[in-house]
Amino acid sequence: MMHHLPILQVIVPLLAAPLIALLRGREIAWLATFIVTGVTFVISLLLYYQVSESGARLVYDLGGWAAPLGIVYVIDAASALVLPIVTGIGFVVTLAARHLVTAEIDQRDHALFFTAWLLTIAGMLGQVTTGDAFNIFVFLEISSLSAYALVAMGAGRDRRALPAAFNYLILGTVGATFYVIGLGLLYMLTGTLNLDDLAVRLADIEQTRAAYMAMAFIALGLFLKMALFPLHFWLVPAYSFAPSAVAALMAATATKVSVYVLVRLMFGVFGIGFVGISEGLGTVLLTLGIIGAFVGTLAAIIETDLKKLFAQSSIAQLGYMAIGIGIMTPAGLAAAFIHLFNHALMKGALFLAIGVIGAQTGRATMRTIEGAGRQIPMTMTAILFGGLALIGVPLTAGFISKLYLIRALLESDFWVLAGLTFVSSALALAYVWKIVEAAWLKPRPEGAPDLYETPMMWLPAWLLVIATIGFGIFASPLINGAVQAAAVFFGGQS
Amino acid sequence: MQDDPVIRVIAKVLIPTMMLFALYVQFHGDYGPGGGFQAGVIFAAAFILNATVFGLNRGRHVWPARLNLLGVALGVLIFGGTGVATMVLGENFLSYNALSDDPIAGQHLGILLVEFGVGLTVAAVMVALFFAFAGRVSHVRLLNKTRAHEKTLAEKAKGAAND
Amino acid sequence: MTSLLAQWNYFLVIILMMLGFYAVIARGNMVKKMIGLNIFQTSVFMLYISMGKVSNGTAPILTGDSSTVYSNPLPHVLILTAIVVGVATTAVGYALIIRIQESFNTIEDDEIIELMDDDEAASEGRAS
Amino acid sequence: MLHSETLIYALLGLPLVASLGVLLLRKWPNLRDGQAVLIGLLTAACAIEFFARGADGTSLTLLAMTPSLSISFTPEPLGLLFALVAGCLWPLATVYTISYLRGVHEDNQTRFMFFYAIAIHAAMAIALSGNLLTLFVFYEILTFSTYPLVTHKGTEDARQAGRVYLGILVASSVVFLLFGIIGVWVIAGTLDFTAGGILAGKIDPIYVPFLLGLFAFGIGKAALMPLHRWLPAAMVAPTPVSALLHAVAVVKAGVFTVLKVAIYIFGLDFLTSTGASEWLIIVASFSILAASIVALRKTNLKARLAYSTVSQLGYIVLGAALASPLAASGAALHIATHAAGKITLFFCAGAIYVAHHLSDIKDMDGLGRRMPITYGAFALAALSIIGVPPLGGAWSKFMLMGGALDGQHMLVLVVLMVSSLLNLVYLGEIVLRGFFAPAKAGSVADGGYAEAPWACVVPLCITALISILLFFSVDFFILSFTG
Amino acid sequence: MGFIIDATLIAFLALIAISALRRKRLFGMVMLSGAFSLVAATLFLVLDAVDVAFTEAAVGAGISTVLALATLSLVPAEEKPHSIAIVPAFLALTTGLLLSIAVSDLPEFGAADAPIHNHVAPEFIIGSEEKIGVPNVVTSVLASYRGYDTLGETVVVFTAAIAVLLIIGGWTRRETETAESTEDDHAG
Repeated sequence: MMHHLPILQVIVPLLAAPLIALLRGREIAWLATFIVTGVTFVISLLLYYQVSESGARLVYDLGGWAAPLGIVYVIDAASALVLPIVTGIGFVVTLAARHLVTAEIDQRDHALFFTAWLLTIAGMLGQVTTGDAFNIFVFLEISSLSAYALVAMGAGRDRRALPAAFNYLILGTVGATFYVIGLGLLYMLTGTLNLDDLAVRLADIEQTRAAYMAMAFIALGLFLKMALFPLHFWLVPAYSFAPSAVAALMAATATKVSVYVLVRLMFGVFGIGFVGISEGLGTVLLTLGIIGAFVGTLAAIIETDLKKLFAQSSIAQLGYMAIGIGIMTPAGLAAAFIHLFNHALMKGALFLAIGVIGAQTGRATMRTIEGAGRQIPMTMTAILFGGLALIGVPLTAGFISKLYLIRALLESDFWVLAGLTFVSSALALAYVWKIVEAAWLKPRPEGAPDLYETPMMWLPAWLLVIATIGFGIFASPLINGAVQAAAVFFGGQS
Repeated sequence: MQDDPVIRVIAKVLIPTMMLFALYVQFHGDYGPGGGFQAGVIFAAAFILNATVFGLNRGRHVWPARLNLLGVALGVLIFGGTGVATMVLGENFLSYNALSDDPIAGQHLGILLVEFGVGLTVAAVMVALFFAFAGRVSHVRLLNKTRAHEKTLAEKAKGAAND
Repeated sequence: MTSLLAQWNYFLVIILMMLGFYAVIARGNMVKKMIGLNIFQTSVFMLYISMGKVSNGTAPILTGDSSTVYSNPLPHVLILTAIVVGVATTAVGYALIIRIQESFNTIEDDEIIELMDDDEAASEGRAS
Repeated sequence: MLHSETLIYALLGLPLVASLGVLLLRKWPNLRDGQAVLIGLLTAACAIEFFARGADGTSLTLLAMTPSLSISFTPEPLGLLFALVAGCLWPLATVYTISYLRGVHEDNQTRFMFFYAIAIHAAMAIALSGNLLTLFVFYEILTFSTYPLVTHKGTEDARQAGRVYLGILVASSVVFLLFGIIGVWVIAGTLDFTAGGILAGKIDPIYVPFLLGLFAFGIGKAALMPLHRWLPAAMVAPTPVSALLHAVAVVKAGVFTVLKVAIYIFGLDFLTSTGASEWLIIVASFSILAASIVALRKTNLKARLAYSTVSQLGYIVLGAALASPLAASGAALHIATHAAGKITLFFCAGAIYVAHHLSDIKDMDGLGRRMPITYGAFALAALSIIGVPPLGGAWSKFMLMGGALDGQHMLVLVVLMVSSLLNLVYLGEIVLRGFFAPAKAGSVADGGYAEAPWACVVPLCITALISILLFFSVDFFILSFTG
Repeated sequence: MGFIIDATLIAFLALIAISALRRKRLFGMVMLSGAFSLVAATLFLVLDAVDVAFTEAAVGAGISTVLALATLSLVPAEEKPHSIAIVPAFLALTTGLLLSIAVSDLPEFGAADAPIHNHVAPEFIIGSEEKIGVPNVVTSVLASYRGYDTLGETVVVFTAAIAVLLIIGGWTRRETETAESTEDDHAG
C-alpha cells in the first residue's frame, strides 16, 4: 500500500468527488468531504515522512509504463513539502466549511459544491505530484474549472461574483493556453513531455531562440496563474466575491501551487544553467516581485473591505516569493519555499477568520469590525496573529520567511533590494494596525448587529494560527525541508 | 418545430441510427478513428435531437435528471475503478496488464472499460449541459411571459381602479 | 526565406492565434470573447497537429505494412484532451454569461465594470 | 544557595506571578495590591542578590527555533545593573502607584496593575536577554503592554497620544531595528551578545555606520531626536506610568539596548577603530542640547521632565557612541543614577498633583513651603540630574566627560557643560519658585503644610536617598567594558 | 500539393475568423465560429489527425455551437460597437511576434528527422502493435500509455458538468424563488 501512496494522494479526492456528487443530504456531503480531506492529509504526511526519511525520490509509473513513454508521478523533497500544505489547508478549511458553507450556500447545492471543492483540491495535488508536463495542464484545468464555479457561488450574496468568475475564467484559460503553447515548442524541440527527460534532452540541444520562447510562454502562463504583478488583476475580485470558505482555500493554496509549478518547470526542466533562466527570468522576477510587493501593500493599506485587503496583501506576498525565486540561488529558492509554506498558513487563518464575520454580516469591512474585538475575541485575535505574521514579527512563521528572504538577498549582494523588501513588508504594519484600531480601539457603533462566535467557528482559524506560531518557534524542520526542496533543483540534476 | 410531421418522422428514423453509429464509434475505436469521447458526443446528440424535436419535458422523461447525474459520476468511477482494480490486483494504477493473464488481452479489456467510462461520462455530461442550458432558456422565457402577463393584469387593475 | 517557406504552416497558424487572442483580451462582448477564446485555442491545436505531421505520412492507424510512415500520434492524443478541456471551459463560460445577463442585464465588459463600481459605491453607502 | 538559573527564572517569573495575582484577586483590591508589593520586594531582593553575585556565564534557553535563533537569557553585568534598577524601583513605584491611583480615583485599577507588572516582566527579560532576537521580542512586548497604560484615561487625547506612542515605537522597531537584527544575523551568523562584539572582521567598515544607524533609529525607545515625539506624548498617562516606565523601564530599555548593541554586537574597539559612530556623537549631542532648550520653554511640569529625559537619554547614547570603555561605563552608570533621580522627580510631580491637582509650573510658586519634603526630595534629585556632588549623577557625568577626553572630543565636553547649565536653569527654576517665590494670593500654594499621602511621600524620599547613596557606593556600580 | 491544400484551408480559416470577429450580430458570429471549427477539422484531417478531426467537428461545430445558441437566446442579439483597443492589439501582435521568432527556429514542417518523430513516438507505434495489440495508435496512447491524462480529461468533463449545474442550476430548481425575491427587491 505504501508503494501506491503517490497515486492515492490524488485519486482519493479525485474519485471521491463523483461519489459525493451522488449524495443528497448536505450534512453527509460535508462529512464525507471532511473525511476525504483528512485522508489526503494523512497520505501527504506519510509521503513527506517517506521522502525525508529515505532522502530518495519516489517514482510511480502510471499504467505501468515507465517514463518517458507513460506518465509518472514523482515525489521528491520539493513536492513532498508542498503536498502537506495543500492537503493540510484543505483539511482545516473543510472543517470550517461546515458553518461557512451552511451560511453562504443554498443547501440544495451542497453536494455539488463539495464535489467541486474536492476536484479543486485534487487538481492542485495532481499538479504537484506529476512528473509530466502535459499532465500538469490537465490537472491545472481540473482545479481551475472547479475554482471558477466555486468563485461564482459567491453570487448568492453579491452578483459581482459572476463577472469576477468570468474574468478569472478568461484569464485562467489564457494562462493555461500560453502554458500549452510553450509546452508545444518545448515538445517540438525535444520530443518528450516527461519533466526529467525534458531536462536531459534540453541540456543536449543548444540554447535556441525557440527554447527561450518556450520558457517565456510557460513562465508567462504561470505568472498569470500565480497572479504575479502586473498579471494579478483577476485575483482581487475573484477572492473577494467568492464565498468565504472558497476564498480561504484558494488564497491559501491556489497561487502557491502555481508558484511551485513555475519552480518545477523553470529550475527542474530548463535548469539554472539555461541563460534565459539565470539572466532573463531572474531579473524579471526580482523587478516584478518588488513592484508587486509595494503595489499590493499600498493597495491593501487604503482598502476597507477585509477580503479585498488581504487579497491585495496576497499580491505583495507573491511578490516576495517571486523575489526569492528570482535570486536564483539555493538560499533564495529555499526562502521562497519557506514563505510559500508560511503564507499559506497565515492567509488561510486570516480568510477563515474573516469568513466568521462575513458569514454573519455579508461582508467584513472596517466598519463591520468596529468594536468587534470584545464581541468575537477569538476570531479577532486570530486576525491579529495572522496580521503579525504577515508583518514578520518574531515568534511567528512570517519572521522566519522574512529572515531567510533577506538573508538570501544580502548573500547575493542585493543590498538595496533587501532594504526595499524589508520596508515593504514592514508597511504591512499599517493595514494590520488599521484592523486592530477598528476592532479594539473603537466602540461598537450604535445599532450595529451583534456578532457572535462559537468554538466550531474560530477553531479552524486557530488551528492555522497555532501552526503559524508553531512553525515560527520550532522552525528547524520547515527550514530543513525547504533547503532540501531547493536542493532538488540545484544539486540533484544537471 | 415539435408539430412538424416531417421532422418528427425524420427524427424517429435518425435517432436510432445515431445511437447505433455511436455504439459503432465506441467499440470500433481500437481499429479506426473514434473512441469513447466521440461516441459519447454522438450518443448525446441523439438525445438532444430527441429533446429538441419532441420537447424538453419528454426528453427529460426519457433521461431523468437523477439518472443523468448518476451517469456523469458513474463514467468517472468506471474509469477510476479500472485503475483501482489493477491496483488491487497488485499492479500500478491503470496497468491493464493485471486484468488478465495475457498482457494483450488485459490491455484490450482495460481500454474497453475506460473507453466505456469516457463514453458514459461524456454522453451524460453533454446531455446534462444541454438540459441545463435549454432548461434555463425555457424557464427564463416562461418567467418573462408570466411577468409580462402580471404586468398587464396589474395595468388592467389599475385602469379599472381609475375608472 | 527558405526557413520562412519551410515553416509556412506555423506562421499562418500564428496569425489565427493573434486574431483570437486579441478578441479575448480586448474589452467587449462576452460571447465574442468566448468565440475569440475558441479561435485562439483551436489555432494552438493546429500548431500541435502541424508539428505531428510527417511528410508523406499517413494517419497513425497501423496498416501492417512495415514500410508505412505514420504521423506522430502523441500530438493527436494531447490535442484530443485539449479539445475536451476547451469545450468544458466553453460550457462553464457560457453558463456564467447567462447568469451575468440575468444579474446585470448586459454582457458588455465596460458596462458591467460601471455597474460593479455602482454596487461598490452602494454597499459603501449602506455601510457608512 | 540559589542557582543563577533559579534567579533568572525568579526575575522573569515573579512579575508574571504578580500580574496573574492581580487578575485573580481583582475582587479584593487590598489583597491584589498587597501581593504586588510583596512580590515586588521579592523581585528586588533577587535582583540585588543577582547583581551582588555577578554573572557567572549561566545561560538559559527557553526556545530554540533554529541553531542560531533562540529565545535565551544570559545575564551579564550591564544587564544585571538594569535588572537591579528596574527590580528595586518596582516595589517603590508600586506602593506609590497604589496610593496615587486611589488618591485620584482612577478607573480600571486592575487592568492598570496587570499591565504594569507585565511591563516589568518585559523589562526584566530585556535586561537578561542573551541575544538580539530575545531582546527584540520583549522590546515589542514592552511596547504593547505599556500602550494600555499610556491610554489609561481613555480620552480622545489619550488615544491620540497612544497612537503616536505605538506608531513611532513599533514602526521604528519593525522597520529599522528588525532589519538591523536580520542584517547582523546574516553577517555574523549569530545574534548572541558576546564580549568584544560579533561583527569585527565580518563586515566591510563602510557599512558599519549604516548598520549602526539602523539600530540608533530603530530603537525608538532611546528617544533620540527626531524619534523622541512619543515620550512627551506619553505624558498624558497617569504619573506612576511616567515615573516607572518613562523614567525607568521603557526609556532605559531603549538606551540599554543601544549600549548593549554597541558593546556586545559591534564591540567598542571595532567602533572606535572604524570611526563608525562619529556621526552618532553629533546626533546625540544635538539631541541633548535641543531637548534641553525645549524643556526650558515647557511650563507643564511633566512635559518639562519628559524633555529633560530626552536630553538625559542623549547622554547614554552619547556614551555608547563615544565607544571608549570609560564613556561606556559612565553611560551604564547613568542608567542607574538618572533612573533614581528622574523617578524621584516624577514621584514629586505626581505627589503635587495628588495633593493639589497642579500640573503647571506657573501655579506652583511658593508650593515648596506647603510641601517641604516633596520639594526637598525634588531638589536633591534635580541636583543629581544636574551632576552636582555629592549625588549620584555627578559620577556618571564625570565619567562621560572623561570618555570624551579620551577620544579627544572637545566639543562633546562643551556640550556636556552647556547641557548641565541648562539643566540647572530648567530644574532649578522649579525648586527656587517652590521655596522662594511668593505664593499668589488665593492659589492652592497659599496655605499651611499639606503633603501628599504618606504612601506617595515615602517612596520619593527613598528614591532621593538612593541618589545620595549612589554617590558614596558608586564603586559597586561601575562596570568595566575593556576589550 | 500539401502546401496548396493547407495554405488554402488556413487562409480560409483566417477569412472566417476575421469575418466572425467583425460581425456585430452575435448569431452570425456563432455560426461562423462553427464553420471555423468545421474547416479546422478538415485541416486536421489533411494533417493525418483523423481522431482529432472527428472530435473537433463534433465538439467545435456541434456542442459549442449548441451551447452558444442556447446562450444567444437569452442575451442581446448585437454587440455594442467598439473601436480597436490599442493595448490588447499590441499585446496580441507581440505574442505573435514572439511566437514567430520561436517558430523560425523549429524543425521544418513535416520533417521526418525532427526530434519529436524520433524520440518516444516510434516506441508508441511499435508498442501499440506488440504490447497492446490495437491498430489505432491514437487509441492505445490515449487509453493506455497516457491513460491517466484521459482520466484527467474525463474528470475535466465531469467538472464542467458540476460547474454548470452549480452555476445555472440545471433544471428549474430555485429560479422561481430567486425571481420572486428579485421582484421583491425591485418593489421594495
